[in-house]
Amino acid sequence: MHRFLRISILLTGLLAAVNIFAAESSQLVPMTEDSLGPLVEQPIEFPHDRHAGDADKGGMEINCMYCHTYARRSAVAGIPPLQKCIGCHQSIESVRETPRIKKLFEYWDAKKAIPWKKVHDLPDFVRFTHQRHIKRFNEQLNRPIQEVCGYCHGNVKEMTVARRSKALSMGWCASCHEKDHPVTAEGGTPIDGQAYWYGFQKPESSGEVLKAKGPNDCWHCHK
Amino acid sequence: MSKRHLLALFSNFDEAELVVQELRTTKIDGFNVNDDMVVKSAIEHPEVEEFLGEKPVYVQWFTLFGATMGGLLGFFLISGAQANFYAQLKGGKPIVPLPPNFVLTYEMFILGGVFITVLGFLICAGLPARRSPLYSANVSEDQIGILVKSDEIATDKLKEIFSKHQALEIQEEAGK
Amino acid sequence: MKDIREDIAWAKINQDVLKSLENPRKLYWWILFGAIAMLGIAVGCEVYQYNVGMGVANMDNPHMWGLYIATFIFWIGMSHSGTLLSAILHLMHADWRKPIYRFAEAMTTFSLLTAGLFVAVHIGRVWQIYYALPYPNDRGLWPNFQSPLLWDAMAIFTYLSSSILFLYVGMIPDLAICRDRIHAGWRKKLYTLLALGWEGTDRQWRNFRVTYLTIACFLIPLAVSVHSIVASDFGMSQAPGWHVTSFPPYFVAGALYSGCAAIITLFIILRYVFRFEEYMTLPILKKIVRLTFAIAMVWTYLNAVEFASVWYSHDEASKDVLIQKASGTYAPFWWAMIFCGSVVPLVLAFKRFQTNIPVLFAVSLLLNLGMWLERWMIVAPTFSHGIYPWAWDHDQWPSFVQWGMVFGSFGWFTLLFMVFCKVFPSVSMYEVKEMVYHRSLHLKKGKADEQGAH
Amino acid sequence: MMDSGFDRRDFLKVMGWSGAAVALSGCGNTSIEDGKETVAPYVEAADYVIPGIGVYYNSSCAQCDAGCSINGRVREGRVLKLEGNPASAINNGRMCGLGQAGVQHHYNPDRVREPLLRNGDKGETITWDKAYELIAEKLSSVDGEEIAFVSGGVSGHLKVLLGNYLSSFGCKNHFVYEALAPGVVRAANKKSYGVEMPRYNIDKAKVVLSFGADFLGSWISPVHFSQQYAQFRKGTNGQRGTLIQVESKMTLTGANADRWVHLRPGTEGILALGIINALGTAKGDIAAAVAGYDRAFVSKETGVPPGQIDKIAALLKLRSPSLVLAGSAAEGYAHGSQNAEAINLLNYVLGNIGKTIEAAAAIPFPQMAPAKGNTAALKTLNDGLAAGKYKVLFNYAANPVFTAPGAMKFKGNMAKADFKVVFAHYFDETALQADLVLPLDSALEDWGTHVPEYMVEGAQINIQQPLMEKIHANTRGMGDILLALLKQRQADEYKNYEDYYAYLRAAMLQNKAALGGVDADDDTFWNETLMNGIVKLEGEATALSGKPNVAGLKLPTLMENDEEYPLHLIPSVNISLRDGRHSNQPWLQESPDPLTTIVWDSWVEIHPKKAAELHISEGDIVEITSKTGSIKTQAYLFPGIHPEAISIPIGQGHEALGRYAKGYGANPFEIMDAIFDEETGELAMHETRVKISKTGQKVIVVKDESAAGAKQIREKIAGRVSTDEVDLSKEV
Amino acid sequence: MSVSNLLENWSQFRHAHPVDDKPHDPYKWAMSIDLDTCSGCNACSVACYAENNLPVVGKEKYAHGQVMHWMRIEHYWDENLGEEGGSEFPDQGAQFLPMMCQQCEAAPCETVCPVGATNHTADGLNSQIYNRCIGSRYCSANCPYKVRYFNWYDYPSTDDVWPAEMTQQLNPDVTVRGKGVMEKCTFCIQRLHAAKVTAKNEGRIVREGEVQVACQQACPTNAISFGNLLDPEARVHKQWKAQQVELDKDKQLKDEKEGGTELRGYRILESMRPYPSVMYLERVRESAI
Repeated sequence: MHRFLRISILLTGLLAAVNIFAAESSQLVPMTEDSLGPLVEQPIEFPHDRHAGDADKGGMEINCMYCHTYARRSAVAGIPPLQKCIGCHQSIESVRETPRIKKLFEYWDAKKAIPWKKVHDLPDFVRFTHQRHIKRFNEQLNRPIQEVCGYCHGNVKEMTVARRSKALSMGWCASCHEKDHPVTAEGGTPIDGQAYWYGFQKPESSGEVLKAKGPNDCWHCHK
Repeated sequence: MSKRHLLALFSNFDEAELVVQELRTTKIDGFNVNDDMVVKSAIEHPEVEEFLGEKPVYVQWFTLFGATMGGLLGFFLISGAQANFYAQLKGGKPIVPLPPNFVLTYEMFILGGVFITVLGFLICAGLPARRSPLYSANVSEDQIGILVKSDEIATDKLKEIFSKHQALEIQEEAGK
Repeated sequence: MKDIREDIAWAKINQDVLKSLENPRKLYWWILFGAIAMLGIAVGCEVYQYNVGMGVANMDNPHMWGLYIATFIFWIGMSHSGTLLSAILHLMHADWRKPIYRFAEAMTTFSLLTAGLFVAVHIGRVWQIYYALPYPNDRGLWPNFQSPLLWDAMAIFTYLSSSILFLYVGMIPDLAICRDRIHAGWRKKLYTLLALGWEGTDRQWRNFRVTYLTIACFLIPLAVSVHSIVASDFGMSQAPGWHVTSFPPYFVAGALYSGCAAIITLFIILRYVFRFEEYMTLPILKKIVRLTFAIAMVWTYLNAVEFASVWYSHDEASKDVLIQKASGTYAPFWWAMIFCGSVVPLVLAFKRFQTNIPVLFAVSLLLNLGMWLERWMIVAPTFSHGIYPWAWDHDQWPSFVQWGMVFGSFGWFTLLFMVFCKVFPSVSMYEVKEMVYHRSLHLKKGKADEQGAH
Repeated sequence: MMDSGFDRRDFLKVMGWSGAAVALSGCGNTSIEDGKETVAPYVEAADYVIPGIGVYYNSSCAQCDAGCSINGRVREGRVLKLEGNPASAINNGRMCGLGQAGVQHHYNPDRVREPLLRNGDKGETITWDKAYELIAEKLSSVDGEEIAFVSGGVSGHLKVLLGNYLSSFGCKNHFVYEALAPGVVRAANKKSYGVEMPRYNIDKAKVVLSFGADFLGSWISPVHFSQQYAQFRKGTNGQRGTLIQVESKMTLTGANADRWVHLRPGTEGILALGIINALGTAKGDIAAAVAGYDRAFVSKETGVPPGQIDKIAALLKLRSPSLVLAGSAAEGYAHGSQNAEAINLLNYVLGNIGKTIEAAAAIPFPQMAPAKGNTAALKTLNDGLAAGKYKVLFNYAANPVFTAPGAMKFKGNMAKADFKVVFAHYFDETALQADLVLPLDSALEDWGTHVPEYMVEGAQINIQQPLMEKIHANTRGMGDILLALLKQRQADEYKNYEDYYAYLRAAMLQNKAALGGVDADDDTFWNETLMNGIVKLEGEATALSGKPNVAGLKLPTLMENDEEYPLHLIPSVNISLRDGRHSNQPWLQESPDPLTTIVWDSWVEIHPKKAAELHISEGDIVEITSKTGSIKTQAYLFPGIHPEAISIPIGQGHEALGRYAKGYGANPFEIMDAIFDEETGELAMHETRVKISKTGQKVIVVKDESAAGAKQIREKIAGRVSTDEVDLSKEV
Repeated sequence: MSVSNLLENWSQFRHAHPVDDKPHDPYKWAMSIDLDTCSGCNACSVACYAENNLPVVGKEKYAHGQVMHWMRIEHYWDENLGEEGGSEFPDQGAQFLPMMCQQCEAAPCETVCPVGATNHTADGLNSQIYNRCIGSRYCSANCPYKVRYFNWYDYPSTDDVWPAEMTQQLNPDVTVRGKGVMEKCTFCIQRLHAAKVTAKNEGRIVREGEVQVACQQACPTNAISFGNLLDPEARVHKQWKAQQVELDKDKQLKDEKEGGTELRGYRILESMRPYPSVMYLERVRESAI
């Protein structure tokens, strides 16, 4: 008799657990969060850390969007035209003779484009706009640009050649879209008359700040 | 004090029944008829139960429990899943439409019921089981086996009773 | 004439049945070979279709569904009468079912497995089919629980797993017998494993009885729900000819119908192949035949009801579809269905045919054909003559790929079924013993009363 | 927008922006990838070129001669889609399917890529310089009269260059050949109105009576007329315009008419006079001229019931102004000019001239005005070739071997010229006969200026500019070729034009003032011109002459029935394939013919009644035989055709051209008799008589139309109301 | 958590569409097509091919009914043409009807998709997510208009569908569909998306005229108008209003009026209650001739 009791209790626990787990699983985020993607062989081993890194670490603290200038204007962030690299480097004699820069000038003299390898390559059916994310977090929420880029690209300023450091999987994206982000923050560009209305999840204003989730409609990110 | 097992085989139920009656009536010390006797047969035989007397069966409780849990699990899993972040309207129907969910709940109800019933069966029937110390393949053919467990002192008495009723065969073994 | 001889010795029962595991007649191997060959064709077709695309099946817009779905329903339906015999008749204490329910139950299981295949075959991107499973994933996505297709999946899964359990639980005592009788080899290991150390103790029997009964109780509503859900795949849609209220009962009846027909076929085959003449006796066959006849009439009635209600209603579209069926491209098949489904079974009403094996064999095949046609006639005409006239298309014809796949599915089913019968006792020994025992008891009692009277 | 210091061609370079470029099969790369695809950024980027964002350039459409101005969407240096240029009065940002398919002409896999010189029956690749030398050499050995230059309609600076080139060796044999040009109507208009191409104001008319003018489909400037038509339907203050179409084979326009009147082929003129008669408003010589054309007679001749004639007359009287159009169906006969003039006369009688028919402005630079394509040219050319007059033959933007009536035996005659140069986009039938094939740039790679024949408001010059860099390194623009050829002869005159672009720019800047850039500096003017894509000009006003003379207006009464060839052959113009030069553009092949929804094939339209007589049913392969020859194609029972006529669409039946055209359908030109309009010498395309017979084969006609046979069944799908049931004035 | 989410927003999760109170906000994309000006010239259809990377299937597959035109031009003759009592000739011309996905508010296709690859978006569109589709084809089976097209073959890898040169023309904003997925008219979602992004950046909503769909832009007779039904400035809004066609009705009030109405707006198969987002304006024919 006791056996039945024990077993039954055990079963209850088990099923209950399964139930909760299953019902909650939409919250699951991928395990690969913050695990570095493979190291990609680039034609020129571009040192992000020298350019964008902090001064105390010997970096130049160049704004991400100085080179990836399209990010705030277009869906794609863009790789800077060779022109841009040369623009600075022809006047920087100190490193003129280093192998990487030599290579750079070879391309320039040949007027040949550098065949960079894509590091963050989303599937073809995904529609991701850098522009909106920059606007939303850098301009509206007034977050520093390196942080904003970092949301998806990780801490690039400490890498040489960039490596993928976020999962970039659907669940991963959703895990952020699901959060309630404040719509405008102190010092950010205020937005007015813009309806944030995704599905029926109206922006909920907790106290002062108006908060809204990211888009949840399939067609928003899938083309 | 060590126990001994005896298995007696009989050709038909009437014999077996008499034996059981006798074991019931005669007082043998070192042998408890309710705990120490098992009847083995090739078919499911109502009379066996009659002469062994009613014993409780708990399987249906498992069934009840399984079915309810299954149903609940079904409904909440489905409704919960429908109410996820991507919740989208479909065909003008509510996002958590009850009729379809009930259909699925119904299926889950049965699924849970069946699974847990079988589980219950295994538990209640003590399956899977190790082979008992004494077993004869004839039991699965056409003979009735009566397996008793007793102190040594009781064995002779038991044997006597068995043989009195033309037991076809009596196996004996020293159980540890 | 008796369903079975009361004086068969239990030992003989064991022997006879166990013999079927050892040496069936030659025909068995021919059947097996044929089945594999047929399956081969289907595999070829599937590989082709997988690589090139669904187009090779020659479906189009509007013919989005073809023989795959039709055959899918056919196999689902087939499964139902297994449950009828094993569960319903069990509750009815109709003990003549005992020698034959085992293979019927097996038929249920395997036809469900066959039906399952067609889902995969039909899907355009079978490599993504797991999207349809409700499992926790990092996308946080779930299938659409509103879709009748998903209800289908759920119902069929439940039905399949329950049937397997039912089949297995009911087989445990027999497995024990096999374990005890067979002395070496992989079979020994297998049976020992599956018998779970069954020894037929009173406690085991007691729980066994209750369990078996309970599952039987669950299976009956389940079986009904399964095919009414399949019916709702169509009933829930807006398409003319599908959106019919009488579909669920119609489907269930059809299911039992085709199932019983199939049972007759298999009964006859097994009886011969495994030399079960003593157990699968003609009187039992007779009972099934009568059952089949009854169901055939029910089906005919529901058929008539469906047509009548469509005809009487103001739903012009459905009416057109009906007219199309009877007069359009599909007319020959439609009339063939009526003939096989409603006329042929009348043969079964005649006593002299009820035990005439060759006739029954032929008839049962015809009935099955009829039921397959029925499913096809439900699916196809609605597509070719739907609501929107611009999309009408009366002469799209399934390609050899579709036909090959349908053909092969029978091979697949036969293969599974035949292997099962060779590995497991396809006649339930312990239950035949019970049957024999009870009947002999009954007989004795009868005799005793007579003497008492003198 | 652009600074001239920056070489324009540079940013047209295709940028290997794999990220934004489409990856084939969206379900291919289904997971996040690292370091698989490459990104090749610009070496130098103009700051308005942003990856992922389209840049739009104006240019002009070269798919037909209507002269629509287009606006091309360019992404990462690839032109993706063409839209209409809203600034253009001709198409107001609209576009037809044919124009849309321009990109498929540009990206077509079957384009000629290298200059080829005939060697036996093979062509061997040669360099351009070699090709030029060859031409120079050949020309040196013959004199001007022995050279013939065939071209389609040309205008703008290209025409100027061409003219200069031909005159440079004193050649006067420039044959401007367009298979489907409204030659007869031009002549008739000249006679009746004093101008060849007046401006038709369909939108101002309350009633349009069109004699086989398919102005919604393929007539003169369909996109423009379609817009006028829309306006005409909306009407002014709820008074909706009424369209009556009179023809023997229903055209797209006919299908949109309020009343489609079918008449016996060729009797359009008679009906027109009949209507004048019925109007009874005509006076003097006109009245006299139409006196004989009473109801009974006309109705007997045309097969139009008298009641119908009265109704039409009544409506024309009731609602004014109206507009009467003479279209290709009316002009396609030996007495085509007569038909057209009769119809124009009706316009005069109704007093439409000056209201719905106005004088169009002419382009102030006559040398740039379009050289109007016609079919009369073909006759002279063919005779010349047959007589062996021409030693050297140039061919550009025309495909006479495909479009010349079979009776002319053009292919054979062409062979008589001993050196044939063809400037080609595709290996079409004519190019295959050539000794030298020179590959051309597509319209989206080339520079140019165009002057439309049909001027809508004022006059305009369309600018054509490259939307992307060449796909094939070794093709050249016609302008560049002519320039190069001219340099052979008059090196110093053209030495300071590095290429056609330079020439064009210089030429435009030269009359900057006249082109409306009086005090703009060169660069701004040039850049703005390019940005606009059009140069709008006042244009020189032309005047309509007053009263047409009716003397000499004689219409043959019913042509006697030909016993052997009882049926009229009506070669119909398919809205998207036109004269067949575009048949290799798959979108056009797959876009169904509006009336039959047949794709990828030819068909012969037969009236069900006639078909029943001949026991022909849909899908029968029938043989159509004329005096000239016979072709086979599938039958389609079509209610919109006169039982005495059958109709086969033009444009299919290519033996060459490319993978999407070769071997599809049959070419009605093959069986066309060489009968010409008595007055203008234009080819009378509708004159051919044929007989039709079953071959016994049968096919399933490939069409979009379903088993329901284009009928609405049960449900209301395409609704229709008559004018008295609606109140359009309420509408937006 | 979703179970709590379920309980919190129960009322919202139970809310149905479109007959319920809650309107789309701020967008409801809709269309209206004037059949009186539509000349059936096919320009819209070709424009659609160009914009949405539609494969050209070729003669053989067309014959098998496997054509992929998202927008097809249907033409209809008079009911009694060529029949007893009817005319032998189409005296009143033909009737043309551009038919594409009607973006139903209560779309029959949505509920039946087993994987939820087609949904109703917040903008009132009927989305089709190619990479979620497993190709059960139930949606098409249940579509009353039969405007969903299935990739029977893998067109990207089929000969002569997109030869190397032609791949350069493909629109990068639109996925090229592989074999086994369902597709249909999207109301040029890529254009809508671009327009919305621009608008959002400026903190406003898309204005009338800012976005055109490919068919509308091409249409030579301007028969197609498209826009935001909720925007009072929008032509489409005005037309729907003027025609008294309401989105969430399965039978328009005006049609119940005595002696009919003088308006010509209607929606196809309205009575089946899919609540289509496309309004057609009946073709008009002169009664005086």
